[in-house]
Formats: sequence, structure tokens, C-alpha cells
Amino acid sequence: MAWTRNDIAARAARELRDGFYVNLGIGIPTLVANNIPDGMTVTLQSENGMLGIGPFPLEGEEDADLINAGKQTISELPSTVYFGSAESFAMIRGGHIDLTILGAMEVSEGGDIANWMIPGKMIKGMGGAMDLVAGVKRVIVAMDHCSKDGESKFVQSCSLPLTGKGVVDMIITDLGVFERPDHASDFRLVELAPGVTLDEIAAKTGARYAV
Amino acid sequence: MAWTRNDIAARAARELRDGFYVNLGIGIPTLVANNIPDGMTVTLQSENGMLGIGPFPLEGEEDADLINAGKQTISELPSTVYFGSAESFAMIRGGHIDLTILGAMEVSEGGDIANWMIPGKMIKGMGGAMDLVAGVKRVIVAMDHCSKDGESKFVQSCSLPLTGKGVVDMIITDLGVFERPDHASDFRLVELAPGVTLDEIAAKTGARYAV
Amino acid sequence: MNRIFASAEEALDGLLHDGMMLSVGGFGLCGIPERLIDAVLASGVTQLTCVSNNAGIDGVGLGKLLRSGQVRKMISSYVGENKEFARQYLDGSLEVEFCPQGTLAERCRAGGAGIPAFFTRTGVGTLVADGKEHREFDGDVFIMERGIRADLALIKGWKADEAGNLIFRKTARNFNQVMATAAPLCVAEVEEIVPVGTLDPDAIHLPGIYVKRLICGAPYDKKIEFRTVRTVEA
Amino acid sequence: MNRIFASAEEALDGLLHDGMMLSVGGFGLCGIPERLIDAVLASGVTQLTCVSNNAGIDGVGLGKLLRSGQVRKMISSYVGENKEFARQYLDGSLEVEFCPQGTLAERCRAGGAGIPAFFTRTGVGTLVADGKEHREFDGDVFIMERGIRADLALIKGWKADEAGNLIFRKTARNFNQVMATAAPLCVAEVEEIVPVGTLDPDAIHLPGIYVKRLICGAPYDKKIEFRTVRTVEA
Repeated sequence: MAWTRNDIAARAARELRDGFYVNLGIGIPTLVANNIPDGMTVTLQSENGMLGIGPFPLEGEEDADLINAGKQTISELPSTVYFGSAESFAMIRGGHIDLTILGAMEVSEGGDIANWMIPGKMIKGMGGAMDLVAGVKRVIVAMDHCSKDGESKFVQSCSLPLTGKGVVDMIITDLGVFERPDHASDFRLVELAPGVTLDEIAAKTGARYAV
Repeated sequence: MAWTRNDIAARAARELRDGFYVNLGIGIPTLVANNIPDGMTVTLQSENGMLGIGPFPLEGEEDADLINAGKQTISELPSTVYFGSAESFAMIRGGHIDLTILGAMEVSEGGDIANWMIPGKMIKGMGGAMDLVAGVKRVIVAMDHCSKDGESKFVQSCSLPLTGKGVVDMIITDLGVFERPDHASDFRLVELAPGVTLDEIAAKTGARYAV
Repeated sequence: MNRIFASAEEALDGLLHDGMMLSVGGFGLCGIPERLIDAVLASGVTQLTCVSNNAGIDGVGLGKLLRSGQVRKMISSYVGENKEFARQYLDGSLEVEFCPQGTLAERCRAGGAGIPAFFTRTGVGTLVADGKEHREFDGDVFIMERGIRADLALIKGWKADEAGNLIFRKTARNFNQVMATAAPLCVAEVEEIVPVGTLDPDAIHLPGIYVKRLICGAPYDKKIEFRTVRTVEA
Repeated sequence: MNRIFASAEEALDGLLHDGMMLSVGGFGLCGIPERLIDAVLASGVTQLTCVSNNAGIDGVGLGKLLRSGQVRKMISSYVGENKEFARQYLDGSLEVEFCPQGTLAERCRAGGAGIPAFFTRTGVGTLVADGKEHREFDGDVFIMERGIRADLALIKGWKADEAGNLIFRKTARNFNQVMATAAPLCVAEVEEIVPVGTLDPDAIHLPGIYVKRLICGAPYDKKIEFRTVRTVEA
């Protein structure tokens, strides 16, 4: 049985280490925050200028001056720090963030990621996604294995405009986990969701990968 | 009668305007701080990370954490702000400081300034001088007209290694004032110290200048 | 020297002209200089280029200047959820330069810090790199990005003293700090103006050297774009 | 995760090796990481490159590492008043790269911010520009300077909380803030370690993400390089 969205997030959470500073994208990656192991200190960065994202505020405690990069109201923690956008991205681009977990429309076998625009549709902009994939030490994509049309999202070569080229280190989908030790290596299938067979994943994957 | 060091500083102080942010070099320029007209707000920058330099502290009130760029103990004012070196020089390089008044060993008729090293002598380093002359909106040199050997310090071409090329806007010496409206223009002698004649200044000046 | 003005209109008097470039603080609707944007709207100045991470939403923030047709070009990283923006963008009446958020912040910092250009890894291999100089340093490829220097900066702070020293509150700092530096002149609106000596000199986010004109824009009715809450037990 | 160590020696354990590059905070003797420098001295590590605005004075600050012969190269803007420095510099045993103070600060910021190179007007037409790429932007000439990224940063702060969030005091901030970012790992010494939640989250100068190891170095007997005072009436 394939993983649920929360299973994917829980699997991604197993990549966290004590003391990590992490930036989570929207969608499945947001769910990773609920799966941080007890006793582990993980600090979440919001690229609009905050380290130490707290949970959503209680009703009535929303603060218009306290939002995450998705423009949602959040709360602060005792260890929270605020800073400006230039400093925030200096931190990201300078390789000080340990890990980012992002969603994607497509990932290629070379580690390219596309998650910001669909040609012909209204362009909304890339926000901070290009900075994150280019700057953060380790980039994990958490996404459904196939699109709603049943097409593989882990492909030979991205058809959509790229967010970053050769930047992805690990891919976690509802069917399994692909990983590579460095950007020069191929991805290897290192884990299958319960009940998923090698044949099934091979049939549903456009990309070349080692087993 | 030629100007004293304090007269030079007082003359330089006449270039201040209300609301100016100013960086003063060591030597004669430091004396400009004592000549700010009453009722005029001039904020002094110290490139080690401070806007709003106060006077030297009272005996017993020295604070090792509160020094100017010359490493002297100073005091703070109610309007004082502290910041780091990167921000300090972003401010300087970005043209946000209105005026800097510096000493010099030589200034050329093209506005080159030399004030950091003498070949053959131990090099101590340029500190922030190159950043100031390259970044501040207006650069005034306040210096003795001649060296101790009687040589003109306002010269055709600097013999010493430069601090900046074509950057000086005004030169104030004990004999008079030279100014130019922009960096493409020649310097013009616009003022003589009391009792100094055009002939005397011509005899003591190596540079070409308009009258 | 008095930098405090009675209204946004007075604070902007003499500073606006058609075709100018404005650097504008804020992230989404958080920390946007709404009083100053209203005054730009009222001034009727047109053909503006606005450097701002977002473009407001319909009828709020820079969305007002889009609706009035005063903006010719936006330099932004993300402009979702804005129908008027979409309409003008699709019919070609609005020019848009998309810029990665971190590159946008760095370009504005560079412009304010006397850095005309710098190299970054962000955007290499993407549409953002098209036409830009590529260069290898220590085995990695980078693209060259240019500093941005606007004609005028408009920002929103929390508190400022009479010398213009200013602090922001929580994530409302965002782009306000860097946008303020990216122009020769910055006009700031704040929620409270306090006497000199009130703010901690070690805790100023934006020194008064940048804040040449200042208004108190209170009271504010701050808008929330996406209100998300939790229940007690969560 | 505990980042607090009992001594400078323990905080540096496993981090030092011959030939490494250290970025070191401080301006003159103001805000120098003296406990950490003592621990580097005690470690005996050699062939160091130190990026620091100054080189201490004889027997104080980095002057100690110069005297012990542990430093191979300095990257600095000003090194006056240091006889040992002068001796080693003149006999060629110490290599020195002079860098304008603002360029030094910006190079370290760039190194910490993922910017491998940038252009600046500072130093154009001087010895500093020799051998560097020159380039015109908008009619002005600039030189290209490289970002600096050290192996380890050593800094001195005022207070830090247990999460490493750190604040500086007055002009002791100087290069400490930027040097901390210019390496993958920063060790900080502070005068006081306070519980998490004590410091204002809007007033942190250096977020804990940079401060991976921390010691309390108190008590300090801070040295003043040039004691200048005024009389009451001045």
C-alpha cells in the first residue's frame, strides 16, 4: 500500500538530525513539522525573515506582523529570531541551512527540479524556491510519484521550466525513496513503500535509476 | 597670516549643512567636530560601526566597548546607533554619507589623493580610507599646504601610492581653499587665508589650478 | 533638522515624478507602506517601476496602483492572487521582471551598498539565467546579477525616533530594511514616533541616515492574507 | 542539542588543523575573542591564515599568535603599532594581504552569503586594483573582489542564549557579526549566557544558526588601546 501524504512527510522527517536548521516548502513538506521526533531540536526557517517557526496561533491570537513564507499566520517560540530578507537569503545562499524539503511538479534523473511555472498558464513567480534549491546544503523533494493524469513526475528530463539544475539529493514519493550521495551520481532506489514492488515502481517511473 | 590647524578645521566646518552625516579622518579633520555651528544637526559616523559620535568620555567613564575608528575611547549621544562593519561600509560605499573630511600626504590636480603609505617605510595598511574616498558623496581634504620639507602637497601628480583616483572635491590648506564643481573639472582657488597673496600660493603650489 | 511630516502627502511632496522607480517594502500584505502607497495613488504620478517582492492583492497595497494604471513595470519574485495584475500582465500593459526572492533582496542590498553587480548560484540553468553572464569560480558556475538602485524608497516600520532611527516588528521587517537602503532617499511610515534616546542604540534595524522623511501612520488596521489557527490541544 | 562548552579548549576540540583559515572578529582590541585566541595558542596549530581587520598588538589578541609563529598569512586592513608583526613582515616570514576595510567586510559578508565575487569602486586606480578585473557599469569603473570563506570563525559577543542567539555591545560588534557568517562553523565567546526566551527576538544581532559552539569567557579585563578623556567643562 502506497504512502499517504503524511507517511511521506514522516519518512522525510527521518532525514532530520538534532540541531538541524530546516526550510520546509508548502504542501506535503509542511506536514514534516508535525513529525519531528520528540527530544530532537529542529529549527524551522521562514525565508521572509524568521528562525524558529511556532505552530499556528490560537484563535484570537493571530498577528498580522507574524506570518510564514506562505503568508499564513503563525506563532513564535522562545528561541525565535527575526531578521530581514537580505539576511535571510544570505543565510540560505551561503549554505547555512542544513536541509530544505520541497514539493515539485517534476524532478529529473539528473536532479533538476521544476516547481514554479507551467508554460501557457499565468506565471506567479518563483518566490524563494530558486534560492533554496541553489543554496541549501541538502535538497529533498517530497511529492506524489505520479501526476493526477498518472504521468511519472520523476522523469528523464523535465518538460517544465526549471527551478534548479542538478540540485536534488533525495526524492520521497508515495511509492518509495530515491537518493544519491552527490550531484555527480545517479539516483538509487533505496526504499519501497509497503506493498510496492520493484516492478510497479519501474512501470510508474520515467527516470533512469539504480536499484 | 596663514590659517592655523583649527582655522583650517573651522573653514572645513563651513561646508557642513544641517542634517549632514559626516565621516571625519584623523588629524586636522578631527578638529572639525569642535566647529559645528550651534543649532546645526550634524551626525558623525565612525566606520567601526556607529552613527552619532559623542565627545571623549569623562575620566572614569571610559568604556572599552565604545571606541572610534582611531581606537580612542569616546561617548555616545541620545541619537547614537551601533551596527556592524559590513553595514557600516555598505553605508559608506553606497553613497549615504554626505561628506568626508580627510587628511592627506598629497593631492593631485586631477583630484587623486595619497594618504596611506610611503614606499620604503613599514606599511600599516589603508584601513577604511580607500572606501571613504571612493564611496562618500563629497570628499574634502584638510591638510597643510606644504610638507615639513617645504614641498607643496597639492601637486601635478602624486608621487606616493594612491588612496583614490580623481576623488577629491575640495582642498583646504593653511593658505587657502581649492574647489571643483565635479570630477571632470579643474580645481579653482576660491579663497585665500588672511594675508596670503596669489603670488605666494602660486609659488608654493605644484599643481595647476584656475583662479 | 526636522524629518517628521504631518501626512504621507506632505512627506512625498516634491519627490514624485512620472517614470520613476520606487523600491517598496513588505512581504505579501505584511509590513507594506499603505499610507505612502495611498499618497502615491492620490498624486496621480504614472509610468512607475515598482521594485517589490509582491504586488499586493486586488485593491490592497500596490494592487491599488495597478488598478489605477500608474504602474508600468514590476520587479518582483511572486505575484499570485491578483486578478488586476493578471489582466494587465496578459494584455501586455504591465511589464514584469521576475526575480528570485533572494536575488531580489541581494540586488537591492547591492544597489544600496555601492555594489553594481555580483555573482550568485541562484537561477543557474533556469530561465532566470538567460542572457546573463555565466562564470566559473572554484569549479562552480554562477551568473552575474546587477544591483538595483531606485529613485525613492517607501517603507513601513514599527517605531522610529525623531532622528529617524527605526525598528521593525517580527516578520514585518522582511524587505523593508533592504528597500530603504536601495535609494538615495527613503520615506518611512511608522506606528509610533518616540523621542530620541528611547530606543536601544544596539537594537536599531535601520539607522536614521536612511530615513530622511517620516510620518506616523497610526492607527493601522492590518490585513491578514491567510488566517490560519490551531485548536488548543494541537 | 547542547552548544555550550565549559572552556575555549573544549569548544575548539577537533576543529583546528595546521594550514587552516580563521576569520576572527574585533576591531583593534575592541571585541576580540581573547579566550579563543588563547586556546588556539595553546593548541600549537600552525601555518594559520587569519582574516581579521587588525592583528592585535604585541602580546595581545592575534599578536600572541604572531609572536608564537603560528600565523603564516594575515588578511587585514590595518596593522599599525605591532613590532612583532613588523619584524616578521619585513623579514618575509609573514605574508600579508592588505585589503581596504570596507572591501574586507564585504568580502567576508559575500563569502558567508554565497556570493563568490562582486564589483566595487573602492581601490580603483590604486595598488589594490593591480591584477584585478576592471569593468565598467553605467559609465563608472569598478574592480572585482572575491568573497572570503574561512574554515572556522572565532568571535566575541556580549550575551547569547542557550540556542546561540547572540547580541553585541556598542562598537564591539564591528567585524564580529560578519566574520561569524564567513565560515561553515563559528565558535563564540560571550560575557554571559542567558536562558532561551530572555533576549528580544527582534534585537538579535547574530542568529544561533551561525553560533554552533559557545562559551562564557567571563570575567573579562578589557583593554583600551588609546584612552582619551575630556574634562568636565568640554
